[in-house]
Amino acid sequence: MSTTTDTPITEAPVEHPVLPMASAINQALDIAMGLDPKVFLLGEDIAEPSGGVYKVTKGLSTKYGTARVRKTAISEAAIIGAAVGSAIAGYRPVAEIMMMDFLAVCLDQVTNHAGKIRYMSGGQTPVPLVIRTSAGAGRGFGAQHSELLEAWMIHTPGIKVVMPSTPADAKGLLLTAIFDDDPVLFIEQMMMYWDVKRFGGPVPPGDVRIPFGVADIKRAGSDVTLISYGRQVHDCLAAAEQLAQEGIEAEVVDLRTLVPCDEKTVFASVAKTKRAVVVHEAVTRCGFGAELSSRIHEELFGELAAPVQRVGGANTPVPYASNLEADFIPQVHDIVAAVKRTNK
Amino acid sequence: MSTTTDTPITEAPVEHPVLPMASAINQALDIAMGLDPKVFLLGEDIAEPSGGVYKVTKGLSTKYGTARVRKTAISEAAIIGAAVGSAIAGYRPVAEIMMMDFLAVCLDQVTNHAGKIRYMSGGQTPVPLVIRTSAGAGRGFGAQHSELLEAWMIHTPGIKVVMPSTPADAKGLLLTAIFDDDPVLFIEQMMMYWDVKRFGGPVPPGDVRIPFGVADIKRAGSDVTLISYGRQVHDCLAAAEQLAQEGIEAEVVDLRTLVPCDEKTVFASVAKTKRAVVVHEAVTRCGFGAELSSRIHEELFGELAAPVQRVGGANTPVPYASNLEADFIPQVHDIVAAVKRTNK
Amino acid sequence: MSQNTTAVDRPDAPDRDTLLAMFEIQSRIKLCDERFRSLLTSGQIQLIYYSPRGQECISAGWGVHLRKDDYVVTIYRGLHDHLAKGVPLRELWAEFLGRATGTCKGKGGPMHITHPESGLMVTTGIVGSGIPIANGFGIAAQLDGTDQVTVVNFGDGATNIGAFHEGMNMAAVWKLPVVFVCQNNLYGEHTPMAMSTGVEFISERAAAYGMPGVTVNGNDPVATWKVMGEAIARARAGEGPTLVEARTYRFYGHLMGDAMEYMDKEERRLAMEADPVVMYREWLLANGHATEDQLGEMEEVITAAIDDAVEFAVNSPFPDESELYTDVFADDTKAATR
Amino acid sequence: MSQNTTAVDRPDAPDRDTLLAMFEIQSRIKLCDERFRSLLTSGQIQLIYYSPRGQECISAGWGVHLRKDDYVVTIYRGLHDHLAKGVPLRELWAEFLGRATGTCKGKGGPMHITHPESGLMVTTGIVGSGIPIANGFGIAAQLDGTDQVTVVNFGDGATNIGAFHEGMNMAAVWKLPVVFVCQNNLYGEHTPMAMSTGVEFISERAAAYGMPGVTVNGNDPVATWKVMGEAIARARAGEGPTLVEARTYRFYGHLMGDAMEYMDKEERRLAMEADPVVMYREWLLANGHATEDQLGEMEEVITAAIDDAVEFAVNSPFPDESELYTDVFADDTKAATR
Ligand SMILES: Cc1ncc(C[n+]2csc(CCOP(=O)(O)OP(=O)(O)O)c2C)c(N)n1
Ligand SMILES: Cc1ncc(C[n+]2csc(CCOP(=O)(O)OP(=O)(O)O)c2C)c(N)n1
Ligand SMILES: [Mg+2]
Ligand SMILES: [Mg+2]
Repeated sequence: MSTTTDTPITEAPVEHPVLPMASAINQALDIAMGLDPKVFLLGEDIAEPSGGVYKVTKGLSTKYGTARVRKTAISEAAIIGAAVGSAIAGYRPVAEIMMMDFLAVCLDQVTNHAGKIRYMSGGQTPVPLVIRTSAGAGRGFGAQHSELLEAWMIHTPGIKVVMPSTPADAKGLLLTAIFDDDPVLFIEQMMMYWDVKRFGGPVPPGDVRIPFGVADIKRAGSDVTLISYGRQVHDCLAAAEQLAQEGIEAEVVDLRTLVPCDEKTVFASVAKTKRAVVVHEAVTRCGFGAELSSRIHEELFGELAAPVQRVGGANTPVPYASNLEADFIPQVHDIVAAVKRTNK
Repeated sequence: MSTTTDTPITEAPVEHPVLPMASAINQALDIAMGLDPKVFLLGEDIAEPSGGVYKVTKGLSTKYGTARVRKTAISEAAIIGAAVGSAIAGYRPVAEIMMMDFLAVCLDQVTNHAGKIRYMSGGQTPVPLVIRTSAGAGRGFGAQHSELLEAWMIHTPGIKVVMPSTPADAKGLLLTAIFDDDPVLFIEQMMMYWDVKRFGGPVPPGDVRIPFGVADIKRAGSDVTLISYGRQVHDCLAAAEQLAQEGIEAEVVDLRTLVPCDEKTVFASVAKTKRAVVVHEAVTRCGFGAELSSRIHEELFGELAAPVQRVGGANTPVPYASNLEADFIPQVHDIVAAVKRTNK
Repeated sequence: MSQNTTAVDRPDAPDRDTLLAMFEIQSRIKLCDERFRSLLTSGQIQLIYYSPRGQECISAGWGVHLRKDDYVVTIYRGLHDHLAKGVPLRELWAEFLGRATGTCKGKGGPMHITHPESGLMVTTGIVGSGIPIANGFGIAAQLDGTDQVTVVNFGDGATNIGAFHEGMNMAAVWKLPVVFVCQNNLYGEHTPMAMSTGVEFISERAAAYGMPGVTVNGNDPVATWKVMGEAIARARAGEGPTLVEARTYRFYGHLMGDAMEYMDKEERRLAMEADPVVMYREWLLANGHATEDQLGEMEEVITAAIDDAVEFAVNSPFPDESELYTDVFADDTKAATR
Repeated sequence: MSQNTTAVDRPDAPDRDTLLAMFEIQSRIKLCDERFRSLLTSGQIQLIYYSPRGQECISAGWGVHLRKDDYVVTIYRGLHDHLAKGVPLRELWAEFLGRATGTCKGKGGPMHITHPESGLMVTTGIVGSGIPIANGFGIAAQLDGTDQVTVVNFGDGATNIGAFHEGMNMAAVWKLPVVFVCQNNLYGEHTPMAMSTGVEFISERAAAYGMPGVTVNGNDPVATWKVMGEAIARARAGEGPTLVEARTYRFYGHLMGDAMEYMDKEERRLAMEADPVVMYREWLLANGHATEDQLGEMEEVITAAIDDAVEFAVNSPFPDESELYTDVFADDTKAATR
């Protein structure tokens, strides 16, 4: 299914090789580095022989050398700072912050510098960098290695935020991110990296880019709109299948980029279905779901059959115990229940 | 005017001395240190002879000694880390982060540690610290010294967030914050520190505390509810006066504490007025206004005469030029205009 | 303690009780680690596991000097430190397995073991962040006027992050009773220290704060015991902090399942051949500090305690679902719902 | 250059042109600063102003060594560095006054002066944060294979924050062509260095990264010129970074309006008595490196240029209201509205 604004992935012919998301990301990095000598990578453990703790950068330091695939000390502020300076000097650095929770040790470079320097310089010094970071609960990593913090970044002016749900989207959006002239935070949910069975997908070869600000309707439906991004899009699709059995046809809108956000597509879908459920893994309170919910009510007041429902993580740190962790993460049944609430 | 849950300030007899907010905060710190030897302060430049860059801690190092009023290096992560450790060890540290933008250099200690340690330890190690920070635009400080970031903290589990609008509230809430057993972020808008004419108010003497989670209705009205906190409460009151001339009676709800948030009072007021405008200085996108707007729509769907309006800072860094900075900050006329939108 | 010295006695060695106490801690760590790895390998338990194997002598070295009321702060690779500070096996195992009976009711997990009763105050998963927190415990002791000491453990990689710098400087300026123990196992995740660090010896960094710094062979229990003793004594006497760099090796890479392709095979073989716990055991016997029976019995007692702890943990219930929402705040602040 | 040496010539002094070039920069800074302070005092302009008065010789010391295509990064107290790198007076003044004609269209302000044309790349208001950013310019030069050098300026207080540590270590490990200039004016805001810093000399901190570190009297133009020249030459030759600590003094406290009650009056009196610009001027004359007429004319030219710049700035329009929403993103990403 596709939006009116067609995007490569949604037209991907089936014969494209099915890859795990990690390989698709690796492809995008490889292609970008091949295309433009100004693209370089820096981060912890990203070089060979290991090729990154999740092997996402496998092979790249061998192919492009360690001057362009720079393994750093555990110094996140120095990593982002170096990315900021080199970006201003004309490079397109792709910095890796191993886990999103670690943004907290280098946030000053992200928000006070990467995000503000173009503005503060009156447009003289763009900062075309990408920060790749892996995130998400569900792996028993506990409270300090499981957070999704996109809301912090969406609230911060000057930073674009991307969160793909499929390998093809990850590749196409990362290529766009690298060649975009603004700082981009690119969020990768760890659980999707290598799980081809659940999260693998066909990936078109070559330099195929997906524009920012174009949501993708991953499933069409007329009764309720499920708005999500990243891994939770798959849960929305699963919920949609369940609901279909009860005769409720859900439309699943995958935002793909949160800043910029394709509100046009969201409003069009909700105007049609009159019901909306926003789904993300991040903590619910003050999460991006709150912004989306407000925007929908602002735009479609009076046209809705029910208030916008938010399904998100609990307003708690991520617990360690497997049963509690599972409870923290919004599940398919939570989405189904939320849809039911819109049909009361 | 007062909520059903009466609070000291709203009953403050007029004869109480009128003080600037900075003095009220200084009083609270003085009283807390006098009451409990476990209370101590740490931060940059907070000791005599200067008593802090804004003189808020004036006199305290002389009265209580430099062991309890500890002037630190420019090391925000070390400041908050020391507060976390000493809080776990049974102290009630009050750390000062000179300006809220600097939270970005020590956020890991705030979110990953102060906010999560009680939870991660299964309740064994409470972290009763207070982080005082000054914030806000309007002083020509530019993009890196003007931000309000309460939304980051509200989205972060485990941290209470307080933002007073009057000297009496500041004193009463800071006393509560210091003796609260959880980490509290206490936000002080710099513009209110010493401006007695615009922001001064009567302050009851002694150990008068104001409970968290109790909003204060600073003005009663029946036609529209203005929900705000901090300095913008004064703008809401000014807007209410203007609206009154046109026969529109606005009720002004001062939340005072954002986590916990007195939703009961908010919902009761909006259920009555059918119209709500949320006002804060922070950037609008993904600000606390989004959370409040969603909650109101979730609770009062079908009862509202208009969608909740959000009035906040522009989704941009804070510009330097005085005219642009003034445009960045939501002004009284923006509030009035938003109210008009709810009356269309 | 290098191979050829096991036969030779050490004039600088502590009394027998201390020697045996150190062996007890080392064996507890070694046997616990072996049990974790075997249960993980056999798939009987599943968790992200950072083996401390090879670093036993460091924790034992400070462990025997500390009082119950002294404070310890450590990191995700913390099992050895937890045990050296006396965290009970049952609660420790239960926490590693995320059970309601764990030190933290199963809510923290291995990366966040906390047991104030034993003085194990904070275990953090953020590299370097325990260092500024340790200063807080030092400030508390200083204000309380007690002679409690705080030992904070971290790796070589952690000395390249800002928190290390800020924390060291603050401790030095305020002469805090904190001992900074850098367990230098030569790698930070997949990166050899030399590729990430501007100095050869971490102890050289102490001078940047006017703090004494010393490097010791962390695989030599006696030398480590001595250096830790001096640093802890300084702190206790109010003479200020010390940076101790204890050189050691990670036998099993960064975490369980690590392919270790980035580690030098020969380097690793030699390190494991010189297993500090095994060699210390030999040394104790060779120099008549203990008999085979004594040590064997010690090991049996520990093994039995581990059997009991595993049994206890495996049979413990998972936390009640309501626990998701508790302990976010002290009071019932209704902020912790969905 | 201490009082009693002004009469004595210096064998280590550079050629006359360089000596005069340094004086030109120093005077430009001194006269600009005096103009800012007088207009502020008389209330003709209003802004938050961090006077660099007293620190002129440091910027002049590296200024004469740098090429236009070299990079400079500095801080809120940056006027002296901006001028030393050649940021034009008109645009600089206009930016300080928040006008549309300023270097940053009035959107950045004094704390964020940026003028890539002159190589003034970043001015930050966050203590220490320019240091890691400077490394990025060094990496760019390294990858480009040019011999461009980056000079990053910061204060003594900045050496206690994490960014300093991380940035220094990265520069050392990668041998980046960056010169780290610590302008040590003995105070961080209201706090004397000794109360916040574990070392007596900031240059001692370089050893923690295996980086050369040197302390120089930043009020001695010749000595500073020499040390800066050596550090910049090292960087240009690809031999790696250097930490230069230039000792100086803040004549007017932290910012305009500072009561300076925390500063020693006598210390300040002596420092101002030994005004490095005034003394350098005397020295130039006393040793026949320049005539009164030469220097006087230089000063007149600068004064005229400042008159012109003030005139230009004061009469420039404020930015158009639409500017609030521009430059947030490169494209028209509709994210920058309310
Ligand atoms: C701030 C931060 N950055 C990165 C990580 C990911 N990480 C976890 S352990 C580790 C290596 C730490 O090495 P070292 O300090 O030497 O300790 P060791 O694991 O060798 O005991 C890294 C990079 C982290 N947990 N925190
Ligand atoms: C991270 C951070 N913390 C605190 C401040 C507030 N502040 C501004 S300047 C300053 C003092 C800096 O002293 P120093 O580095 O010596 O530079 P100087 O002002 O003396 O030139 C402080 C604390 C800041 N801007 N950034
Ligand atoms: Mg290590
Ligand atoms: Mg200074």
